[in-house]
Amino acid sequence: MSLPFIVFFVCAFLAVLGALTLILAREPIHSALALILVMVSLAVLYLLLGAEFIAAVQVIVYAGAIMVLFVFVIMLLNAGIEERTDFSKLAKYAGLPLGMFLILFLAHWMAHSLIGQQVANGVAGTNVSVATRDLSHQLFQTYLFPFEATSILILIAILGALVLAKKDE
Amino acid sequence: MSIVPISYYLVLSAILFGLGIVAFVFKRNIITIFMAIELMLNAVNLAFVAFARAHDQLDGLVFVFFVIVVAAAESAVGLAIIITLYQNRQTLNIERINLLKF
Amino acid sequence: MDFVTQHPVLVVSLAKIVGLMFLLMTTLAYLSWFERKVIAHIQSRWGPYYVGAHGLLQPLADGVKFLFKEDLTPPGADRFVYILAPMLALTLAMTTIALIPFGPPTVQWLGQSTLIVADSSIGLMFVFAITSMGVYGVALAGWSSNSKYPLLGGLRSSAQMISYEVALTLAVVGVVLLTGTLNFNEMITSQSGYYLHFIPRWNVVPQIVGFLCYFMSAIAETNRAPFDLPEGETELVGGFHTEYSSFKFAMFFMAEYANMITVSCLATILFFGGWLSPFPDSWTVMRYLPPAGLLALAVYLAYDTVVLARGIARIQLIVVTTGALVIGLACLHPVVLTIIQGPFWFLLKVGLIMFFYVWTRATLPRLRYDQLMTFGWKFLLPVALANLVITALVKVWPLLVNHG
Amino acid sequence: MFILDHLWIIIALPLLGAAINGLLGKNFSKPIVNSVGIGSIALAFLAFAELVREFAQLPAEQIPWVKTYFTWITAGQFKVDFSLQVDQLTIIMLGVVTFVSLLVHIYSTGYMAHEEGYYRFFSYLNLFVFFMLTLVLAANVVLMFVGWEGVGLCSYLLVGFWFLKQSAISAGKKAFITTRIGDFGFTIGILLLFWTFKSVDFGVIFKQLVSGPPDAVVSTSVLTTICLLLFVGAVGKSAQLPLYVWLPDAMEGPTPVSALIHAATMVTAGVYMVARMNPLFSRAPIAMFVVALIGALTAFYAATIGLVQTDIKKVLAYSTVSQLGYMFLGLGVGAYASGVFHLMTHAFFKGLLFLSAGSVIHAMGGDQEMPHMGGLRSKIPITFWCMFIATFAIAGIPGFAGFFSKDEILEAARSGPNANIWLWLLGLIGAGFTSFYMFRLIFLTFFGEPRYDEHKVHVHESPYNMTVPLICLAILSTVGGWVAAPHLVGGTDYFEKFLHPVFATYAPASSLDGLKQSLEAAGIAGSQVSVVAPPAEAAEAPGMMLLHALTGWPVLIALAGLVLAWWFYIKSPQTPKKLAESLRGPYTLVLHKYYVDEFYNAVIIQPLLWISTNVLWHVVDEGVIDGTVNGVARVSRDTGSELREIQSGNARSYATWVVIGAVGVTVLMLGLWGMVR
Repeated sequence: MSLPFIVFFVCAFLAVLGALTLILAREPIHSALALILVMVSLAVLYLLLGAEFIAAVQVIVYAGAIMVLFVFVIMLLNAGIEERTDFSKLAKYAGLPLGMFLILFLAHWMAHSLIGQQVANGVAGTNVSVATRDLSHQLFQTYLFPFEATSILILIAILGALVLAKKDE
Repeated sequence: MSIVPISYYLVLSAILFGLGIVAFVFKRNIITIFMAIELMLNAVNLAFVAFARAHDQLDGLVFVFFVIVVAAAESAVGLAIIITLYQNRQTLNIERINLLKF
Repeated sequence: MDFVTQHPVLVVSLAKIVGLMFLLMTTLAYLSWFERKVIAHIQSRWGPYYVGAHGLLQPLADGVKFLFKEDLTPPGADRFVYILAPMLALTLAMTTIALIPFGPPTVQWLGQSTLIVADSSIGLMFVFAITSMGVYGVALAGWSSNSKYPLLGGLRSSAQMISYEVALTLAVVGVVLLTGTLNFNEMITSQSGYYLHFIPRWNVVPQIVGFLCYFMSAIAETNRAPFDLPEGETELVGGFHTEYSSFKFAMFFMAEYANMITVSCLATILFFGGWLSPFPDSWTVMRYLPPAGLLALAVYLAYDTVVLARGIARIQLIVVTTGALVIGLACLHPVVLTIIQGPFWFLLKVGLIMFFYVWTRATLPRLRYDQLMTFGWKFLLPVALANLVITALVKVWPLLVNHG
Repeated sequence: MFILDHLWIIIALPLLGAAINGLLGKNFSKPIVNSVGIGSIALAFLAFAELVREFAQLPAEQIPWVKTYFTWITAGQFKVDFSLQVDQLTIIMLGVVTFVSLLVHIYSTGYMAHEEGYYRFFSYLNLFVFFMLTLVLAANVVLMFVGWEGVGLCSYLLVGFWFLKQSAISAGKKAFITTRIGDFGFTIGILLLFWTFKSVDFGVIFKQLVSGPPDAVVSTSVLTTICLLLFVGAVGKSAQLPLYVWLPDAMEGPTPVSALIHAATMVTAGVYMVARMNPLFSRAPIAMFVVALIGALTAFYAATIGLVQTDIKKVLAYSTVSQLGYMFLGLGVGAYASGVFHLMTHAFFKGLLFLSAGSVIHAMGGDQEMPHMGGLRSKIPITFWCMFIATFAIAGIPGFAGFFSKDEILEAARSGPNANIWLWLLGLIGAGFTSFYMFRLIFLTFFGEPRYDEHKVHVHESPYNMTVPLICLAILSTVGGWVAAPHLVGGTDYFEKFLHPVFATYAPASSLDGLKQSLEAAGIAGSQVSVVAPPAEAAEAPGMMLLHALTGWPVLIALAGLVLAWWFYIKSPQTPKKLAESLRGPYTLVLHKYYVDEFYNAVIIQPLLWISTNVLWHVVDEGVIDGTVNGVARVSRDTGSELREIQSGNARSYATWVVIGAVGVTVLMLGLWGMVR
């Protein structure tokens, strides 16, 4: 049992735990915290896979910005305990089995797919990690247009959010 | 240095994705449903990174980057919508917001 | 056990972490003393005086007081989050120290560079990642206390932190452009060299605007005066930690100081050449500055010991004096001398910036909230952006010229 | 060689004019409309003149000159270029079209001066010219067909120009539909042509024809079928039996239109087409005979109707039909050149007749009934003289254009290649009738006592912009025929000599006709050797020949018609009435145009209407089609009303549906198909 395995299993456990908590918690803020936990542990897994930059971005943007937004909204609307209504019989009876089936099926397939058999020497550390410089080359040369497109998308999103949230006089 | 098979990561991402779907179906609070979506996105990102590592290509990481950006935009707008929705309906329970029907 | 031998990293890192924790804790404790002293003297007072010589034992007393106060939780508070918030705050605040290099990576032990815990290739990003998480401590604290002042304080401070984080990052990006790396050590080494053989080639010279932006937004980021709206006593009592008492409150307190240290370290690294000595190596005399300073301190303390004749204080003074003397003498040993150079200069610079912090707090009045926001969004952000753009232009100018 | 290289300019100019007038003309003042309309045609005419100059310098082996601009259609083997061609025949047609249309444009500025939609009229006219030129210049059948249909369209638009008049509308429709029947045959002919020769280019087809002995390339029966089908198109377009009925009604249109389209140019398109296709027809004797027969019959038949018409334009219309018949007779008996010659002269004098008639109507304030006229000679002298000359020309009085052409045709029918005495007889009697009814028209209109109310109608001569074209045409109607004059004294017929290569180059080897000798000419790459077949009297002295020609049957019978008309309508005006009384049966029959319209109405139109109403409309459309559509709609509506229950408005259900879909897709892709491994 070597270090990467330990790190992996700890983080995986935390991630799954967070996901379950997200489902089971009735207090929205708890769900938010659980999701943050998931994200952080995923970030660690990225480190393990040698994607340092992505890990950092994951924490900064997801945990640091998006989830803060969520927490804010929860505080603002001060969303209380979730009421467990069951108007949708379909969701009540079909949802869980389907979800479970999907989980098991996907997991099984992933475990036995060819690509899955490939092995990664994924350990956090500069030696095997992706050079951020190469990533930036990809981002600003190969994928320059999508990058610009996303930036425009962000701008539009900001405007949209402003317009929506603005108190209409 | 010892190694973790890619399939482990894939299985984990599959599980997280499935849990996200379950949450998506089972939560009643719109905000939480939103979080479920974010969870699914994260699972997909994990798969992306794992594949990128498996093929030693950076494209996967770039994809993750884009996914994150789009997720940011989407959550910004979505939350704004939720706020206005709440101001109009005084509820966050998605089952009580069912005017759009036949 | 073989597991440990398999991973020497663990051993070294563990050792470093423990040591660093110890140092950090004491520093945090004595920072309060430092701050009070400085402000007092600025306001022509004595400050802490009675508990030990120069009130040197004041922090100890405070700690004891915190420990023995009643730890109460407000009714209807969300216990889990209520407890989680201060932990989160302190942990995150202290984690960043792990990424800070106190000395050149050449100083090594077991093949690991000793004076840094985690030398990441993108250390800066990680620092920002962790600090960005810092918001939760405040926000959750405010929310979980189930009371309106903390909630408002929490919302305010988190809003403030988020808005100033943008300016902070933008201000730093200029430096990143200049040095072309995210790794701290590389950044520092890229600042080595001198203008005119004696003015150090630090980033603060070309990036003066960036530095000012950084420093102001850093003050706001750490919720310090004049931007300490969250604990604006006059309007919302104590801000987000109103409802917190005893050790949880202490945690927030320490977290604040830890954050101050972090941003000061960052400032040192980014703008003031980190552990680089301000003097050219040719001035060999300067290598003896650390021991000299310590010995001078020892002499002064000894004089004190003689003058102030009291029980506890004297014993304490003797201890401190001998400590300073021993360390000072040890520093004369060449090996230690080389090792000590980096940390000495680094800590000196950090200390000076901390002094700046305190100084500003003692000097400037508090802003109004709207002024704060206006300042952040409408002044700092544009200036930082302009600085960034100009830096980028200067950076690519040669390319533009060459490629027509 | 500017124009030769840029033939498109000639057809582009009228199109441009049409576009400008049609799109912007609404806001133009009359002068601008005039300058655009006339200017474009005048430029086209100048271009034509330049073309003639360059064409004259063209070495013989480069004729026909074909210019391909771009490929228009390609569908597998079927390839149509936008290519234009110029040869002698084209030159003649171009000259006629551009010149006459120019005059008509000028005339219209006067005639249409007070009409609504002035600009519309001119843009239509320009459009017509564009299509007509396309038809003439086309180097392949399909492009020709484009022009063919285009002129049909313009004819429809112009006949129905006064679209508030019910009669005008129905006349336009009648013209369009009747010609459409012919075009149907034409289309099939084109398809068969392509199917046979694997090409639609004239050049290619004709070369294939001469590539081997007849029947070797393509069997005569097929050829005959093609020719007959094409001829059906010609019959429709050129108003021959039995599809002539539209032309008289088309007189509802403005008179300039009648002059340009229904006398000079469009109706002659059929003649041009047959002439253009002469290599095919020459190899299909039966088709040739059919053409000749139809032509002769039409010539005679239409003339008989013309005898009793009282509407001045109707008379002219029937005379047009009969003259076209003569042209076809000429083509049919193998005297292509004579047919085209008559086409040209006819364009002049019939255009003149119509324009003069228009002038008369103008003077009479819109009244077209001859019984209301009379004694106009002194009132409108210019019109009178012009019309008089034109009448001499059409009646075949020696010295005038019509004389030469008609004489040649009848000559060919009597003694020419594949001559037929009966056809000649028909033509001859028709000629007699022609001169009779034409002089009847003259006498009724211009001589005798005025039969109109002096106080109501203020007869006045037309303005110059109307009379000048008349004069031009009058001159041409007089001298237009003299190019053929030497023929009478055994000399060369310059017209035929000019056209000779067109009809000689691809003439069949085996044909026993007068073009036999011209085969050698063809052998010398169409070098223009005169090969007028000197008939029997070639032996005689020129003087005798001239005498023969001047005292030939046509002349005598024409004079007879003149005298008869004079007797009937000047000497004793009551005779016609008596005559009508005595043989009432034939008279009424003819007066009602042999009840052909009624016959068509009863035999074709009514049944068609009945079927359309009771079968197609009530059963097929309402029952089947609407039923299907409504049924589909009902089914979808019902299913929708059932399915919409699913849309509960509960987002969680939707989410579940999404999940179901996701599961389905996943299972399919990964489990069943195993797409990703």
